[in-house]
Amino acid sequence: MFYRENGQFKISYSKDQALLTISQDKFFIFALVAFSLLIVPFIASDYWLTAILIPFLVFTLAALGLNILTGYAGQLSLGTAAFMAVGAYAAYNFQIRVPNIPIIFSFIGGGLIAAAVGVLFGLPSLRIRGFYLAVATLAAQFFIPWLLIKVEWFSNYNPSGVITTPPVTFFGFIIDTPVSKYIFILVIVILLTILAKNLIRSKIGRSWMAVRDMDIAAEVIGIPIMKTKLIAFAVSSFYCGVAGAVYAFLYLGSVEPDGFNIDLSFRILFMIIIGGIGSVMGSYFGAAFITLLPILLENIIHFLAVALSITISSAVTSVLQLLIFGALIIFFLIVEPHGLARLWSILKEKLRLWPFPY
Amino acid sequence: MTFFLEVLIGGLLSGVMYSLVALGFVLIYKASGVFNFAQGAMVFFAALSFVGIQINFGLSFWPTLMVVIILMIIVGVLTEKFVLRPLVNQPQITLFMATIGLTFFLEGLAQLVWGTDVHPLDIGIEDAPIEFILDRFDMVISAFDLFAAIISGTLVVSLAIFFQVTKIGRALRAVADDHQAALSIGIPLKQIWAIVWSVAGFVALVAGLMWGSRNGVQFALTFVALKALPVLIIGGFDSVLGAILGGLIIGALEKLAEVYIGPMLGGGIEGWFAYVAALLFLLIRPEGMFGEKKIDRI
Amino acid sequence: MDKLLDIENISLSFGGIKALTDVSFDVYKNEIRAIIGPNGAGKSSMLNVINGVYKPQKGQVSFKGKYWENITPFKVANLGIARTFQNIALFKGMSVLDNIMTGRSLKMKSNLLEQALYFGKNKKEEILNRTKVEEIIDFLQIEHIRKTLVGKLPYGLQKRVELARALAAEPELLLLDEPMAGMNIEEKQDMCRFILDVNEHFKTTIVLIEHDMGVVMDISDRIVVLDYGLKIGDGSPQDIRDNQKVIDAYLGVG
Amino acid sequence: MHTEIGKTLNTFPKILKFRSENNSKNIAIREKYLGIWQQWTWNQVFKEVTYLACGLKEKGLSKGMNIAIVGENRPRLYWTISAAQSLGAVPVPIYQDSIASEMQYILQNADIQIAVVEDQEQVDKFLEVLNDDINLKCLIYDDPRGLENYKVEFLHDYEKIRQVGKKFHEANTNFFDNSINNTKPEDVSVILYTSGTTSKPKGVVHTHKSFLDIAIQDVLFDQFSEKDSVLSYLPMAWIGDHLFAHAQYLVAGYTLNCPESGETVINDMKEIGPTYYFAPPRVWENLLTQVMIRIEDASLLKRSLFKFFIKFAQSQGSKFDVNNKISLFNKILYFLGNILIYAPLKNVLGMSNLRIAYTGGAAIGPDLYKFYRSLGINLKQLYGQTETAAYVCKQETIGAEAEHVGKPLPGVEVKIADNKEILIKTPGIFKEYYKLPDEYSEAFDNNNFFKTGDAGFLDDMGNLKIIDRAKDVGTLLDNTLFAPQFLENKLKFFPYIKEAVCFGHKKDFVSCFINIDIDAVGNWAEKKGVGYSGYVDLSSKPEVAELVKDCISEVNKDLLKEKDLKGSVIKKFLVLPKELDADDDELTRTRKVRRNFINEKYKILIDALFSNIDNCDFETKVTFEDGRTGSLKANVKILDC
Repeated sequence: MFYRENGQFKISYSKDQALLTISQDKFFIFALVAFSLLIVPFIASDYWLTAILIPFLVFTLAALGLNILTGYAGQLSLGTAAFMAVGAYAAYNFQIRVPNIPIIFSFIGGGLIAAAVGVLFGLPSLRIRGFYLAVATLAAQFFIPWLLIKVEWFSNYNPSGVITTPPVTFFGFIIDTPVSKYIFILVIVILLTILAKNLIRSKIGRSWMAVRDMDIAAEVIGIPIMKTKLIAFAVSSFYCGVAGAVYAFLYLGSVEPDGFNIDLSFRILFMIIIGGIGSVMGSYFGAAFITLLPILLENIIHFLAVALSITISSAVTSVLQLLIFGALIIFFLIVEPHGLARLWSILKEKLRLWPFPY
Repeated sequence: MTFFLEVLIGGLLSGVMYSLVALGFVLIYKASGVFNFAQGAMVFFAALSFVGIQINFGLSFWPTLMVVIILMIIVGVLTEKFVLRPLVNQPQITLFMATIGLTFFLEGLAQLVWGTDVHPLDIGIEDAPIEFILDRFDMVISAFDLFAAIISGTLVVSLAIFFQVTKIGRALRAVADDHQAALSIGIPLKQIWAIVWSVAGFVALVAGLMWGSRNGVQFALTFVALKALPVLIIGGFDSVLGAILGGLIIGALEKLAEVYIGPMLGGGIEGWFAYVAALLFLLIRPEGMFGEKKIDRI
Repeated sequence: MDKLLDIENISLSFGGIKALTDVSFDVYKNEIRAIIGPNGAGKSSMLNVINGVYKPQKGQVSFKGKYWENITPFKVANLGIARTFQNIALFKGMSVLDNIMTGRSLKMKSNLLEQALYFGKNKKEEILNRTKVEEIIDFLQIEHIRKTLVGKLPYGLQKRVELARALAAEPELLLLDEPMAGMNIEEKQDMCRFILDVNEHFKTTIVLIEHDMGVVMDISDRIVVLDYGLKIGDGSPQDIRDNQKVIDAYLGVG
Repeated sequence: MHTEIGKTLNTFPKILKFRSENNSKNIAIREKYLGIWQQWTWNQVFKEVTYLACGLKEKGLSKGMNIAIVGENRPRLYWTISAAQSLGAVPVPIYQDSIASEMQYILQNADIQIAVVEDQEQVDKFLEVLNDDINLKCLIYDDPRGLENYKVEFLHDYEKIRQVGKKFHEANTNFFDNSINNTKPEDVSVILYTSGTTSKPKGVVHTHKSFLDIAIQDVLFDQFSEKDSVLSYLPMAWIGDHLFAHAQYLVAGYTLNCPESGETVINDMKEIGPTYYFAPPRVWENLLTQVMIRIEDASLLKRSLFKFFIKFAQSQGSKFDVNNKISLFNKILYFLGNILIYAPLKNVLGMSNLRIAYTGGAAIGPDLYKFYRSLGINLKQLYGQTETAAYVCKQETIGAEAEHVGKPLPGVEVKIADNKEILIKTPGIFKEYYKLPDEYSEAFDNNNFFKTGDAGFLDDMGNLKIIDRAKDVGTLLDNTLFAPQFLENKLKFFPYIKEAVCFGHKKDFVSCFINIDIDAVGNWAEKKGVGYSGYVDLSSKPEVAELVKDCISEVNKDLLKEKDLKGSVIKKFLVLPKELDADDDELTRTRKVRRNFINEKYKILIDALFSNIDNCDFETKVTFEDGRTGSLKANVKILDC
């Protein structure tokens, strides 16, 4: 309905292959970015920033990572949280052991270490597929947190493996207020999103999808399956690693290995299922959904409790959450296997063709 | 030496219980090609329901058992109807994720109905060393472990026989080989699935009782299933025998490692050791112990 | 006439079942070579041996005079051999354009960082290869579906896209596994024209498997006939027509 | 428009040169090729034309010779026109879908020695029709695909010719400029073959002057400029395309856009979003039919929104009409409609940027016309024919109506003969019919006015109104005026009716043949749950007959309003089991009905219409897409309305 595509013709491939090809889309996205960078910091309360927006962004990053591996390269992973942990602890060690290293380098370092570990646990994928691989990634999920506790060097000799991150400074600015944290993370997320988009529209992205859709055919036309899979693990783990670092440094401030447990992995998996497997946009949707749902639920339950003047224990609330999450996952897989992102793109198509159905 | 044997036997015995859980996975995988991640949740669900009913309705052992069996059958049927059937012809990975959803659902449901507290479960055998073995060989073999092993063993064997001789069993194996073919020769796929899920539910119940009465019925039970996954890797997703032997191997290795390697690494290795062992195993035999090598037809 | 490909006494079996027994034949440069035979004659297996998906228990394959050792499909692709599949093996989740672009993978060399930044070398590469792909799209006349998901396309067009993907690799040898299976007459005619054009325009050597005898006789220079994994005939379409063994084999099939 | 055009710049090559010097950087032409819009500046175009011209000269093309051009709208073919004209040679564009015999006739008649064609298909057609009377020396193709192994010595790749030309040009740089300077206004600039409704094609010969004068007139009329852009998709051999894709194009200096292929025109139009669009009524009609079909499949909400706002827009009349007073409320409603329907609709049709749109070549259904104008598309009618370089009359933006075709252009005289035939004197008048002096002289009355063969009259505003072909205008036995085309156009506006042929001259009532539109009716049938196997079957369905009947009674209602036509209401009709087709000579290439031919071919059916029988067996021969012919048997119902 709002699309006016006449005259938007492409006279070069670089324009035709641009990230956003329709000027209305460009406008929308830029407006959105501008809004979240320039307006949100002023209107959002600290509660919103710290309890909703910041975790949303962090999880978006993690979901993006998992989506690259599972959504694009088709390799199911249940060890996301473990790779986040690696990122967090690696970044922490860079910060405390490398004298006045810029935070960004610590994050990147964290990402790279995570990538390395990711490749290590990705190695089985060279021999095994599907469920076997999924189980293999569980090994990471159980092994890594244990290692982080056992080897106290990682947590700078904290017996329970807890790390408390040093204050973050960026070119002299101390990033400690919710707003500054929010903006800092937002920028990171935007940049990494663009990089992800670029990878996906390049050779490697096509190779990932090729391996996902039909690996034999892919190999036959000259795509090295092993390499492609490992790169997927590396890139995915890098994103998860950075997410973990941000999670530790800018969201929680102090984390323990057991915080990166299998439940966290599952939550991130749910994000991409609900948001949309194989869609960058979907990572955002999923993260938003899973971050907001519990809050929503609590409010509803609280409301009910008040309304019916009964007391509902927090235990029940969390149990209800489990139940509803589970139901939602099944519901989405049945009704819209491609998640919210698909709904979004359908809506977009409808607007483009309006008033016609096709 | 006796100590080593003691550990080994202990391991093997608890291994049988791994086999029991793994068996649940294998049954469903063979029949419907689904990696039922919810098996653990079913164990938990069954055990919690069991104690829940006992406590809340004061029923004695056998009636409760009956009720819960029926309950598990219902769960199986409903799962087939509302989860598997709508997702038929979807990629396996989708079904797998659906079972993860199911996991959360069952865990949530069970705790919503029966509460979240830990309950002891007593099936009348106390976890004490068997005297005469202690006297004869001076080895500590838990009577409970032995009992559990026997129960599990008999169950496993009877199931194996059940699937070898009965009509359903044969149908099941046909289904496992080729869904389309099975359909074409008039095997009612849906019923088969429902049955298999029910049986898996029953297996889960037994496993639940065993583990529950050992560690108490609590949320941690769900992790028992996770423990069983390495068993599957070694045994292969589609081999009953594999599940059994795999369970024994994992059980034994785990106990041995716990005793001999654990101290070196500062303990707590049982959480991951099975997995790493399985991984290493995989690198040598990707198709598992009994899984046959697949040739990609193109 | 110089040999491009030489198949020497290939024997292949899966767990006791013999798929190919001591099969030998050669392929000349720039010819269209057909492999025919009843179902289960081992045609596809032969193709899978040629591009390294199956490893024969006995026998050797030499390409451009070089013998193959522990070959893999990837290596084969590197040697300049592309193929299509009997039951279409396109990447369902990708657009026609991207599918064909994957065919250019071996030609693209930029590293991960360059790709992540989509800048400099990578961008140049993307554009250069897009041009090549567009030429093939134009050649096979599929402009109008450029940006559609292959999953949404009718069967005939999917086959054409798969051919395009194979061509994108600029192969010296092109293996076509039943390119016309399940097509109606017009589609078959088109496909024939395309195959001939490819052979003529890109000077590509083509080895193809096909059921439709008529088609095979029309377009191929030489034909190999397999039956139960054995070679029972080899020669020009005319020879094959007159070959008693072949006639029997086909009558046997009915 | 530059003042020198028409004065010192008095031939098209000279104007092209002028463009290359004064608008060198502007985009002259675009073509969607290899997935993107390749574009050429005036400067580059001039170079291309230079090389091509020199190449053609090397191949023996010289002043006065004719060169055939066959193919879809491709830049290189347009360049061929300019190249030929620069050498003083005469481009002869030929319909790319003409059947072998037509093609052969033209090649002979215009004694073609050199031809530039698009691709293998055209080359094959040429090689097929060659005979001793055709002395083709050089055949050049644009697209080499599939032609590598042709062993024909006079066959050349465009690229080679271009190279040859390039060399030649670098050797003698002045040659081309000189030959451009040598072109004179009175030189022949083009020969366009009219697909005569009755006879074999006639070659209409135009000079630079005749075309240029007209082109200048209407560039001034509509203020076309460098800023405009058009999509060229109509046959190059059609006067309309030659005028707006060559004459006007050079005079105004706007940008020409060539679509990627036949299948993609709609989409390419959407991408380009032209500011100026020319289409014969049938194209507008097809567009509307498509719109209606697609909207029928839309959700109830959308459908009702669409219906409501379209109805509303039409009730409000045209926004271009100054003395059309619209209440504030309606203005707001229209604004809303624009957001919800009009603008999106135009976007989908590729008409968002449309500044001026024309229709011509045939009368347009009033409602059809009204539909587009009410969307805010400035659709106007024009009137003219090949012999008069297309334009005689053009509508002003203000006060345009379906019923008339506007006032004569400056410098054009229009008279109405006693038999209602329209007579014209115009600077754009053609030079001659190629090699047909007699026909030429017959085409003029004794005061040297051109006899258009159309019947019509000037209303009191001085607007020309067309009724019909003069010779077709007849009278019923009771002497009431009978204008078949007038009725047919009214019928054809219904999406369900593709073609209609009315009979009634010297009869006591009017009756007609109907051709249903397979898309529209098919879609309707599916909705109604009427099963059918194909065109023939569908045509014979009683439900369809009912549908058609309703349309006809609608038309009859309108007729009763017209004072001098109320006598000619349609009494009987039949639905033809066969689609009227140019390949069977029933229609012209521009889809005009060949009456005499039909009168003979369908005699039985016509007689049946005027007798009392209610059905009639009928057999005819049909030509299929691939040129094979077969025969078609059917029993046709005669129905009353």
